[in-house]
Amino acid sequence: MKTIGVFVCHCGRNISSTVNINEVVEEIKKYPGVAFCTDYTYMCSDPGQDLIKKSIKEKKLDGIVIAACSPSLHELTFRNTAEKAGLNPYLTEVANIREQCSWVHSEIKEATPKAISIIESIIEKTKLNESLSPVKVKVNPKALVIGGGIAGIQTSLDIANSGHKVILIEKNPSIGGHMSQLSETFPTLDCSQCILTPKMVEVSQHENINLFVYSELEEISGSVGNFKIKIRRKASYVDNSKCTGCGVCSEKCPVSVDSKFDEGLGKRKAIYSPFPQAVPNKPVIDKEHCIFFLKDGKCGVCQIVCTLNAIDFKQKDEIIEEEVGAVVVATGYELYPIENMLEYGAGKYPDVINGLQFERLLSASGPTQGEVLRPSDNKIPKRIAFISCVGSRDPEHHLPYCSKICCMYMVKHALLYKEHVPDGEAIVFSIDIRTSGKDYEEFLTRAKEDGNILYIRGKPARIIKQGDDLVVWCINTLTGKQLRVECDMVVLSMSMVPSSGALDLARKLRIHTNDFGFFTEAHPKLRPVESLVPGFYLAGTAQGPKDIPDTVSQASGAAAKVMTLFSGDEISHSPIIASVNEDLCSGCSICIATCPYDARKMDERKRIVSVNDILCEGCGACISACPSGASQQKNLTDNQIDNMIRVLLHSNAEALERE
Amino acid sequence: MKDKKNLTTEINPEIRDILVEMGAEDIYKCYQCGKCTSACPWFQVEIYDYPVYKFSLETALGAVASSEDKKELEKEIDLIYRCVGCEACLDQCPHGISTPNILRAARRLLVDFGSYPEILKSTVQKIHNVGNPFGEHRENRADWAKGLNVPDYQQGMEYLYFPCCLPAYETRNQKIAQATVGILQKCKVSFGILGVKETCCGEVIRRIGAENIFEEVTKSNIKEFENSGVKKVLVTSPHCFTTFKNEYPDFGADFEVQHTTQYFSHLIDTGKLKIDKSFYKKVVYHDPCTLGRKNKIYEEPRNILKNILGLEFLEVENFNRNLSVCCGAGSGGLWLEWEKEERIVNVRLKQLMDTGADIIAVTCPYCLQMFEETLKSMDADIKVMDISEIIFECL
Amino acid sequence: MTELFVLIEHRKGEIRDISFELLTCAKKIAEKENLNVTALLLGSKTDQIIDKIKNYAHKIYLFDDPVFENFNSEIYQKNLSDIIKKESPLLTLIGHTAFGMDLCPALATELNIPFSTDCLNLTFEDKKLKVTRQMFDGKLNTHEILRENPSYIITIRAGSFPAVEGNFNAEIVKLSPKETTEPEYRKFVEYIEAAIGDVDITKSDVVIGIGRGIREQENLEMIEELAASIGGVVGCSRPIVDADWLPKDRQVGSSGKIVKPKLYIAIGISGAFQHVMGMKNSDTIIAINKDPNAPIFNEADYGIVDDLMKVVPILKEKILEMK
Amino acid sequence: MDIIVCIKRVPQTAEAEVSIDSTGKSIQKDRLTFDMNESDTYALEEAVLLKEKFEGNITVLSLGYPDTDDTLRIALAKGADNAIRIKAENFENPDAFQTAQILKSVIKTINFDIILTGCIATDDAYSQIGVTLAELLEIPHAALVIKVDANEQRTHVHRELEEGLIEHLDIKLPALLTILTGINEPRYASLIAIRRAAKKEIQQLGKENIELEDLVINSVIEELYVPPVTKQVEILTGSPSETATKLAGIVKEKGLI
Repeated sequence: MKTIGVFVCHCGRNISSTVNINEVVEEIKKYPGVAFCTDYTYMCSDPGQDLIKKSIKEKKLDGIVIAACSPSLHELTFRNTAEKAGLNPYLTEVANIREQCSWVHSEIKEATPKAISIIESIIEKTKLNESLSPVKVKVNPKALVIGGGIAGIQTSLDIANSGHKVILIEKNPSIGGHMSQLSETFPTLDCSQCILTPKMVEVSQHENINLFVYSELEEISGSVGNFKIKIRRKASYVDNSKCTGCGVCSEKCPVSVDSKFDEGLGKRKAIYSPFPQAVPNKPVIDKEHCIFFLKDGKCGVCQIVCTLNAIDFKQKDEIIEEEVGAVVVATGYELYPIENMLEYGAGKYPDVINGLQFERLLSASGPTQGEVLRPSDNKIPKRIAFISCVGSRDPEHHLPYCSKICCMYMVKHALLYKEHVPDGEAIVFSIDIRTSGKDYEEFLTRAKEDGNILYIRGKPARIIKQGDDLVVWCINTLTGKQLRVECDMVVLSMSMVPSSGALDLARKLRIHTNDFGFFTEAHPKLRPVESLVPGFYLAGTAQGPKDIPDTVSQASGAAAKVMTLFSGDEISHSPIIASVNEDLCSGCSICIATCPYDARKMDERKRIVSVNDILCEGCGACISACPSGASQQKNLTDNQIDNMIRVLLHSNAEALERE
Repeated sequence: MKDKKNLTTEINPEIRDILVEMGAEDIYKCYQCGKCTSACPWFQVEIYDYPVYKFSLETALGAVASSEDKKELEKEIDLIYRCVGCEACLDQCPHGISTPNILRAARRLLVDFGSYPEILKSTVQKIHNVGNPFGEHRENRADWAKGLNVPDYQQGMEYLYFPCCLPAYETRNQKIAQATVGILQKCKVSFGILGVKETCCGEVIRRIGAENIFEEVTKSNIKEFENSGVKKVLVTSPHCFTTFKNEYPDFGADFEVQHTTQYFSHLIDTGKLKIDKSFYKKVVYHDPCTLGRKNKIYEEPRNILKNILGLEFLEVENFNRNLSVCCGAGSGGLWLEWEKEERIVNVRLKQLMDTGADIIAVTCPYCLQMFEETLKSMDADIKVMDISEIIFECL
Repeated sequence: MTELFVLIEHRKGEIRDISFELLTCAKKIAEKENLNVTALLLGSKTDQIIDKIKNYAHKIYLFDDPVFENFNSEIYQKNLSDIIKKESPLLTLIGHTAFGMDLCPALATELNIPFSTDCLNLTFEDKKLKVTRQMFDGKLNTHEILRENPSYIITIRAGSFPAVEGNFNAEIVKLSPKETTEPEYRKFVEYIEAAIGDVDITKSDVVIGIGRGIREQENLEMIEELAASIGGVVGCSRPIVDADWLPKDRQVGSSGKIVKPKLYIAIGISGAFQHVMGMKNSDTIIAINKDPNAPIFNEADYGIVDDLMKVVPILKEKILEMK
Repeated sequence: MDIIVCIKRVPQTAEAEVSIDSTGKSIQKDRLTFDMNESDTYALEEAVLLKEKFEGNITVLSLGYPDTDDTLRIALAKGADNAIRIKAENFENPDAFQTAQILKSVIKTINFDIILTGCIATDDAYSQIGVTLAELLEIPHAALVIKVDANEQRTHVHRELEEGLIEHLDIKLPALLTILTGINEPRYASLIAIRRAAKKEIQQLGKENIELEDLVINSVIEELYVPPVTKQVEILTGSPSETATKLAGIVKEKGLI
């Protein structure tokens, strides 16, 4: 029998406004096994922690319950406190009387008995807790970075520069991501390629970085510190060890298809390197369009023209197995499909384009060599309408969130357009303009004042093609006047969505995404670059819409987190994991199939199952699957749970009687 | 003493609260983007400014229809009653705000205080009193079916055919009801009509804002249906359709409702309705708001038309399906009338005529009535037909 | 012998038709109840009027004074109450006109005589006066019994008793008026004629409604001529207004004017319900339309299924002939 | 200028089918809507216009059953300041004359410069109460008024006579005018006014609150019946000349030429 102390936190008025603390303390004092009970305004504060430490020592407590907020917030704090007072941290439990009690009730007479019940049930749990010590795991100081956009590049470089090995995988033939498609970047208007390519080159040449382009993560197992991964390197049908990237193959290739890099505005060949500065600058064959593959061996021009014999039509996808200690997800974004906007012509009007397409039109390396020409007839558009919040901030039909970058890139677009076409007219339709970044508001002011860019407040409802013109139907919500703006071209600021495949990846990694497929961070404010699952880190727009500065900051942040992990030889792992009672185990092996972490193994000799303490995440799946009750979660045994439920039911019955 | 008008009278939480109670709760979602206004059919009436986007803000301020200036107030009430309830705004609104509902909240208060257009007042009264908006006699309600051997509905029949008011009384519209029963008889469908026991579905009463009378009419209709043992109702009017389907259940109705185009399309697909004759005409289909946008029935009418031999099917470019434009008859619009330059129906007719069609196919008696009436004062070589009539011609 | 009083109504020296109708009504009752008909004439320079009513009454009480030239209910009331009080006629009949409505309730109230207004018919049953009236917008008729009293006052609706000339040759009794000064609290100022040119289709007894069926704007002239021949005004349905052939204030219908003339002639109007709502309460409706299925025939009392271009000119001629 | 407006809540029968109830003396009301009597709405609007000009108070007064409160509230929303309902449930089917006597008993306790009533109630169609009331109160009156041009002491009024003729009178106040439809354009109630009106108290006067003289009844309804009317179109046939002649004959017969 333990000597248990209970500490009730007021959490300012968070708890005490709906829970009668005095009543709780008095009631708990009477509870069997409780040797001591007291309360304090902020238990997590230093004086609060001192109170706990002092009481443990003075009252010789061998189990404590802190009735406070959710354990996800301060369990660690209090376990450390207990440890400092010489109590095994796993004999410390938190009873959540805030999120699950005071916040959800408005009546004291309801919240108070509920708080008491919660505490009593946790006391019961504590009574049967054992002293545990953390599992120590060795860390493999090598990182996997998924995605070779600016986020992945930055993370890889930061980790690599700290002396650790990095595997960077990118599904496209080149790294660089969307940033490589941009012409200039806001608010400084410096050339995107110019600032990006040095970093791309650095990646390709870094001795600590192992770059796999045209590759995807096939499989992953293990846990923080020790992951096993399989990478699928897609067949490019080009032997990179022979190819010099001379480009003759692409030149001679007879097949021309829409270039994804040019967002469909330009063409590329079936054997292609996406853009001149591509890293690595080796072409790949697009099997979908290559005549050789489509027509059973006919064509093969590339093979003929390649003097280095680098074309290898027999190449197969390659699976590469690696081991890493940490994973950074930097899979980036895509634009919401224009086809979803029925009212704006649903992608049927060639002169209604999205922001990335306009970037390509502005870019010197783009399909028009930097001349702004409208796609339908290559005329110079004399008036362009830029429409903001297309798909964004539209919870009813599209996406509820703000895509964050559109306001700013519209400023940039309008300015650059005016620079390219000085007599052109740029009209921006927006509702709110969000310039919450350094120098952003100044940039907007400059655009409006010096750029003569017209801002109209209102969200257009229709774009109608009338002859050569596109007519934007809108209302100026400031004047109330109806507008039918005839333009030559319309640029839609389509919202940012996670890149396709992010959800599949999330499933593979077993990490969470929000409703829209953006990866979920461990804490929205305090742990923005970690996922909820240890060992996985997030960088860039895979986590949510953000601009380049924010992306780079987050990428470096993720790298720093990885480096922190790698800074010691081993890490500790929670001991709250499954164990097997060897006497009860019948060796049915159901748990082996159930375990999502591969943490269970059959001991062929004993014909019973054992748990790999390092791999076990303590999810509990095996425990509910076990037919004989042999599997138990440490410090959360069936007995404990049973007792907790009994207490809750019993005291609730009492509470009912009291009313 | 008369209250001095000052800035704070612009904000009247009390009015806002009562409007919210009456169904304007959407107002708080509005971020004043104005998309509703340019989606509104009135936007296409070029000389007329219709400030849809202002309604939610003014409702939130409690400033809607609260001017104490007689002329100003008349203007505002005019605005409130211009809304045809087509929900084009709702269809586009990023936050799913139903401006028709906001306006209906105001309408409900105004109706309680008799402060709405006289013509609508009399329309409501007539429906209440004689069961139809025209003040026609109840006993003449089934006159359209004279000589057509249409039985009264009896328990055990599969369908109740419910033509509603325009097809029951209005000479041109009666042809829809007659064509419909012709098709049903040809397909040997078991059906009957309520005849003189039939009463307006009440849709327009509710849209006008006379909620109490709507409830009264609805409850009495439901009772009538229950007493007759009706399980499945076939309707000609999308307005009956939406009311029976989406609103009557709130009052305890328990019957299934189908629009004739749904049923005819099904009969065609299952081979039970064979369209023998050809129809060598160019036909453009007008999506009625209430069938299309409100109930997402876009394909069935098209399916029927595309199954008619020789018929050249046309769409109104840019303005079909959910982007269709109202005929102007909804929410009381059939009874109200605006200056000739300020009519939605003219805009829509022009779009339909610009397709070069010989025939405008409709599936709503309101649309038919609006188009027919307006075409009278146009020199246009185009005809309006309900899809039922087209089918019937081809049998 | 007990008397039946009839108040003669005249305006600008002209006797009004209602007076003959009242006298005809009085004669009917007089014959049945064996009473005398006495016309009450308050006026000035009344010879012409006397001539016209002489045959309708047994007796004429004449109050001759310039003050009676124009109707002033106050002075009328003072003099009438005096004579009614004195003679206590079984019944005093007054027209249910702007004149009678202004006078009767006050007069009867002053005398504490039971009265009824806007009656279509009246009979005596067991000495009780029973009147026929209309209620609820003319939808229902009512029989009402008046409180039993030696004397009653009733106003009669115009048109209820088509005038039938009698052969009484009335005795004229000149009475001296009791009151001849116009009271300071109610003074007659003037008559105002409605401005000419302003056609108010709601005020006319005859409205000719035209629709799209007249085809050409030029045909409007023919319709105007017909209207002139019959003393009516031209109204129309919406398409005519839309075509700018007639101004908006001529539009008959739910969104235009609601008219209830004695005669409505719908020419070339098919009868959309919007239009019908504006005219269906007219006393007599005539429709001319070449489409026998036009809904307007459902509303009409008389119909001609023919080309209006053929019928209208002849109709105009025939009406002018009959006038 | 203090104004009293007498109003009546009546069934809206103009466009309705009206049927007689089982007593034979009244109508079935369940399918009818009720509203302020049409000409009363014009009287009320005229009062509000006068108030806008001269300031003062408008009291609306009605003899009616409890649902009349709804109608009085509409009057408050449209500009009246006070509303009084005389409880009809305290009286046994008063006729027009009794109604005038009851109104008089209440009005004599109120200060007023002018009383406005509608010129006719669309239900019983007597056109009696206004003029009777004026006589009982011994004040001047004018019936069928289509224009009011008042100053503090007197008012010029136009009465509408037949055939477009107008009678111009000059009347001393206090006076009673019965108002004709069309004299003005009755206003809509604004939502602010509606909210304000919703909070106002409607004074309820029962028999016990009124100093009444003996009520004299003038008439009782013996029965209601549906007037015999038949409407069946008679299609005139023949050549245009024949049909036109027949038609002209009918017009003549109806006394229209």
